[in-house]
Amino acid sequence: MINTKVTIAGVEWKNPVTTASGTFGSGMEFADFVDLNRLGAVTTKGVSYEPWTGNPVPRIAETGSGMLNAIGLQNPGVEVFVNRDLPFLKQYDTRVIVNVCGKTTEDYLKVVERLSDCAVDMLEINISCPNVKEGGIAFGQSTCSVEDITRQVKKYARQPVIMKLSPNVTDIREMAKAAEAGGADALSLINTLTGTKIDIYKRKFVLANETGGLSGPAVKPVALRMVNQVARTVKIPVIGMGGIATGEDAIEFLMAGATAVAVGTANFRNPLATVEVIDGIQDFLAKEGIADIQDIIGCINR
Amino acid sequence: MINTKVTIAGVEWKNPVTTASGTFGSGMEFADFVDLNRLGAVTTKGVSYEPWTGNPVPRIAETGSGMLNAIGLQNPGVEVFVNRDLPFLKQYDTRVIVNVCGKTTEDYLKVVERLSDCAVDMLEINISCPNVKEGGIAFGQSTCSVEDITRQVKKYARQPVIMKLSPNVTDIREMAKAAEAGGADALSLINTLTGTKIDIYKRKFVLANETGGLSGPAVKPVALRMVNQVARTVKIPVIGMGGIATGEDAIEFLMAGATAVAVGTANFRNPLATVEVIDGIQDFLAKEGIADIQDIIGCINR
Amino acid sequence: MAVQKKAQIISQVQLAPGIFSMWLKDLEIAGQAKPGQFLSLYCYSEDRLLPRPISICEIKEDGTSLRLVYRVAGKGTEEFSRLKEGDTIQVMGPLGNGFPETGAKAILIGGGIGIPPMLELAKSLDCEKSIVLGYRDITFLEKEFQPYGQVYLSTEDGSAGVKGNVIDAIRQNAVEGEVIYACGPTPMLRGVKAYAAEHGITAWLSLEERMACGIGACLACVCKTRNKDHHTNVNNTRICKEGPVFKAEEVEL
Amino acid sequence: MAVQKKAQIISQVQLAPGIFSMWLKDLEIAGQAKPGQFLSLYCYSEDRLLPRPISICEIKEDGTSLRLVYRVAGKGTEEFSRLKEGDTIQVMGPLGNGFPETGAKAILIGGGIGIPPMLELAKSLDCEKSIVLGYRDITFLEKEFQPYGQVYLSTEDGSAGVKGNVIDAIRQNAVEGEVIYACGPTPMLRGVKAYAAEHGITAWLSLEERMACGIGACLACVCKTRNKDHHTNVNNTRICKEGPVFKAEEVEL
Ligand SMILES: Cc1cc2nc3c(=O)[nH]c(=O)nc-3n(C[C@H](O)[C@H](O)[C@H](O)COP(=O)(O)OP(=O)(O)OC[C@H]3O[C@@H](n4cnc5c(N)ncnc54)[C@H](O)[C@@H]3O)c2cc1C
Ligand SMILES: Cc1cc2nc3c(=O)[nH]c(=O)nc-3n(C[C@H](O)[C@H](O)[C@H](O)COP(=O)(O)OP(=O)(O)OC[C@H]3O[C@@H](n4cnc5c(N)ncnc54)[C@H](O)[C@@H]3O)c2cc1C
Ligand SMILES: Cc1cc2nc3c(=O)[nH]c(=O)nc-3n(C[C@H](O)[C@H](O)[C@H](O)COP(=O)(O)O)c2cc1C
Ligand SMILES: Cc1cc2nc3c(=O)[nH]c(=O)nc-3n(C[C@H](O)[C@H](O)[C@H](O)COP(=O)(O)O)c2cc1C
Ligand code: FES
Ligand code: FES
Repeated sequence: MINTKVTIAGVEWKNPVTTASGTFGSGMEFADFVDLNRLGAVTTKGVSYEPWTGNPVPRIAETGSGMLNAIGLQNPGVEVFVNRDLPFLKQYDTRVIVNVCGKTTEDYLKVVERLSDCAVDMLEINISCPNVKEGGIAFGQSTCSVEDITRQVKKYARQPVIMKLSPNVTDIREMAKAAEAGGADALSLINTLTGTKIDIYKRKFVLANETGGLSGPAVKPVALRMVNQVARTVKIPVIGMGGIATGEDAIEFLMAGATAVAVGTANFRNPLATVEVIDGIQDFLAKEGIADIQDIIGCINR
Repeated sequence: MINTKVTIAGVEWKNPVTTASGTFGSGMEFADFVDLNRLGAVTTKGVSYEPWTGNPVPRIAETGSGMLNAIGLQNPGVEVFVNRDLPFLKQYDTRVIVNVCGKTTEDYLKVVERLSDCAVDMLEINISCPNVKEGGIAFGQSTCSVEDITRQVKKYARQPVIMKLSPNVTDIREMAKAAEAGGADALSLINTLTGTKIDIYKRKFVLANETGGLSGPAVKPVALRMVNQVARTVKIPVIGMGGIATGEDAIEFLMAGATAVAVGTANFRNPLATVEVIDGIQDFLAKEGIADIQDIIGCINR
Repeated sequence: MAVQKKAQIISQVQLAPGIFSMWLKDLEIAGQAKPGQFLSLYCYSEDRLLPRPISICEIKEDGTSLRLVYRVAGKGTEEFSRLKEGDTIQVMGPLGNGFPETGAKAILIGGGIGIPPMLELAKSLDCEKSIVLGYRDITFLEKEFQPYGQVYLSTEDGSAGVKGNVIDAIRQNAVEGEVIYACGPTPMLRGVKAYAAEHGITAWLSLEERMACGIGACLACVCKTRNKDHHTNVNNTRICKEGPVFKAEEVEL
Repeated sequence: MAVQKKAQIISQVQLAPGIFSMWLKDLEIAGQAKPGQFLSLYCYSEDRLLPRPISICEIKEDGTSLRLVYRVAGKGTEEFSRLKEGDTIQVMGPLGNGFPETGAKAILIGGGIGIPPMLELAKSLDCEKSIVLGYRDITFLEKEFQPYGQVYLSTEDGSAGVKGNVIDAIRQNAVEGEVIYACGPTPMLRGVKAYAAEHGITAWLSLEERMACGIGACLACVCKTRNKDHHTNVNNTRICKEGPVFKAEEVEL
């Protein structure tokens, strides 16, 4: 029996695979394709206190081995989430991670507080969304604000807190250290890299928001580098993501030092991507004769 | 007659297309495939004062729609460059831009000084190489050092100075402003994004240097975003690069605000990429009935 | 329930310059598909990540196969156009809601590459109907509509039917109906919406937007709505899930 | 002079599990190619940017076509293996220096997927020669060498020829020669270099390294050299340009 269990901030996952926030809704739509019981955890779309309308369309554009999105965190608000999406998710034997967003610190805290007595296993705090005018990435690009928001969230949170970092920084290790100093229980990275695309015939940006966040295989080398840098820097566990589409991709992130991984954009090309990643990890471990996934986590750094 | 001439820091190019440093050598090898007379300018591989051995192999790895390189600025040194490569380039009717690298400020200055009475049209100062231990990117990630090295180089330079910026920063506009403040005549961006890749069967980094610089279509959205941000911020002209492989790609950068563009990684997939980009720009202008390339430069910002 | 799978190509032909007709063999999808629904088609080239939504143009009566008619608009559709009989293509579907049956006397309006989905609708609607098809210049598929109702054409250059757009064709031919079904470019849909409002009749419009998931999970493909929709709890509903067909008065165009 | 162009595939067959033989029709390249040179092969899939270097295995006497024998090692070679007669492939070549003619009694040594380039060399070298081919287990191409000299085999599992490596085969068969030509994995080349030094004979080794440009412009593919090379002015020479064939004593392995 190969062990694929991992424990992150005291929460045990049956395997190290979750969904990247915003690419899997709250799991409902993908449940037609994927047995959610197979996933280590489901990470939800960003949830804010009030419902958010998001950005105007077009919200996405395809790029070479990647995509840009500027959804702008549209979501029905935490009440709908708690009353509709959470009961749905609780039908399944998987960990539930709620991705939290806000425009102000208070916004974040209100969501965290509302979720405090809910059956949520972990919170992921999105301080790295490049697609909203207020909040989002603004919190994630300076060490002071990263440390401060982490500390505040930790005061209110009953569940372990994962701080989600932005790759749009000079030195991601500094942000990781700031989050750790603020009391984060874990880190997740990377969110999207800010990019753009122009329609040369219309002479306008393809996205209504002008810029969007780049994700998919295109960003994988950058994501893997940052995950490795951060895993070497902090003591808290890291959830790695950015372009993971196969079991081999996931293994790269685990070897780089991630304790778990998330599958995002790949869900759009292949709705079974999450389970194929899980199977792929299993196959790799079996083929290489590795009995415990712990043996490969961070092995590149040893 | 469609005008494709552009003027950068007083230097007129017959068209806005040059080669990205390090992807075209000093033009010699590509001259078998490309008529160098057709290029707006040839930008050379980085030239240092002493010969540099570069990094151990493997130096490159392929990634989804991109590649990582960690050549480490191997080059024969400025003397060989001046005595062999420069005379070669001067046979052609194209502008010559020498990309300059160094480990210390003095290194840069020595190269700049050596080139001061040579038939070189412009200097491109590489303060953004992610693949060398000393110098390189270290100069390009803080506004103080960007401004300082620019100012020093400008003291010694007889030719217009292009400062080449790194995308591995939180806010590229700050770096651009610092270079402008230091007296730069033009800016070029982006250099490569730091990334990595792991061989999961060998459990090691694919590159001997562990990390490398990501280039190619994968980075185009990020490059285009940064070029647009910088073009909106500074008054000096911008040379845009990052993933350009076709005339359409080049037009995107011009519309975003670049006065000229460079073709890099695309040369590896298609040695004729530079001339195809030039032809593609011409075709686009003709098809759209645009008489002067100036009409589209920065049109997205108006 | 939508499925994702490889489907076999039974045939592919070019109908007009850049317009292709492809029949796919698939019991599971064809067996449950309805007019107005669409499929997501996936590219072979690995650098093209996102599915291409293409409407169902016809469903074989025995539910064994279905037809797609599409225009080569970029690299993805160009790739599809090179596939041949016997090749396979990764598809997901059927997706979206499809057109509702109302029983009322209907005007079916298709514009450009919005024409294909109206064919299965024309076949399956069990009511009196007029069919209005608008083209820029070169026409396609119009003959296949003839068994199902009176067909009126418009072309921008006047080379066939009324010179002008579909609304011009409706007015000039005094086409009448109690309900409208329409698919086509947004400016056309705006015209249809205005026309329907003017005549106090219901119009069902099939909308388009860039999609990433195609199944309602990513919120890429929303359109502005008059009312808050039950799922999103804001005035931005998912075209791939709650649509692509909406009552004209419910959506902002 | 090297050219880049689309070449037509005359035939493609599988020689052994995962080992393919492909004949390409191309006058311009075949007409000037030499044994030990290689081609850059480009992928159709646009997400795979870099060319795959593959050695020339045979050149048709009339200079109209050439043969490549390659192993499926990843996605690029997998893509090539699916191409069929009549398909085209983008190629550049001939690249590199190739093996020099010396006239001396030669030992040709090929290991694994380093065996193919030795075939054209065996055909074209006008001298006495012995041929030593090393495999892990399954052999391929060995029969085609027989017209050109005595062929000795080694396999790691002992299933054919000498159990062991090529050096074991040379020693056990007392193979003799005045010059060695070798291509194969680096550990084998190290062994060959040591063997040649031991016997005081010259060895020409064909090296491998990751390539981006294939024509000497990017400095991706260097190997350490004893002397500074004229082009780079440091002890790091370009395998794609000054190589892939080097005198053993000139390079560090
Ligand atoms: C519900 C729906 C039904 C459709 N039905 C048909 C049909 O039956 N026949 C037909 O020819 N076309 C149809 N379209 C449009 C079709 O999806 C696009 O023409 C196609 O996606 C273009 O892909 P490409 O790779 O060729 O173009 P590219 O421009 O290279 O595509 C780049 C990206 O933009 C997206 N995109 C480009 N144009 C559109 C568009 N108009 N709508 C949505 N996404 C787009 C692509 O899906 C892809 O993700 C439909 C669109 C929708 C939303
Ligand atoms: C001069 C030279 C001659 C060669 N001749 C032959 C030959 O005749 N037959 C044969 O089967 N193989 C040969 N090889 C090795 C062949 O180039 C690789 O097996 C091939 O590039 C793998 O591509 P892939 O896409 O299948 O693998 P992937 O691992 O997916 O390739 C990823 C990247 O790594 C590069 N790469 C992977 N392995 C190698 C390698 N061993 N050497 C250089 N680059 C590599 C690829 O070119 C590509 O850029 C030769 C290599 C060199 C340098
Ligand atoms: C359509 C889309 C929506 C996203 N929404 C969110 C979000 O709500 N909150 C968040 O933290 N990250 C969001 N992300 C970022 C992803 O969770 C992930 O960090 C990023 O896409 C990189 O992973 P990938 O390359 O596997 O997609 C979104 C990404 C995409 C593509
Ligand atoms: C193999 C390679 C070598 C490079 N060497 C240099 C260099 O010497 N100096 C420099 O300023 N940039 C160097 N670069 C960066 C490119 O000039 C360019 O900024 C970058 O690759 C982005 O453009 P592209 O995507 O078109 O390649 C190199 C890039 C590659 C791929
Ligand atoms: S495309 Fe994802 S919600 Fe419609
Ligand atoms: S591959 Fe570019 S120098 Fe050899």
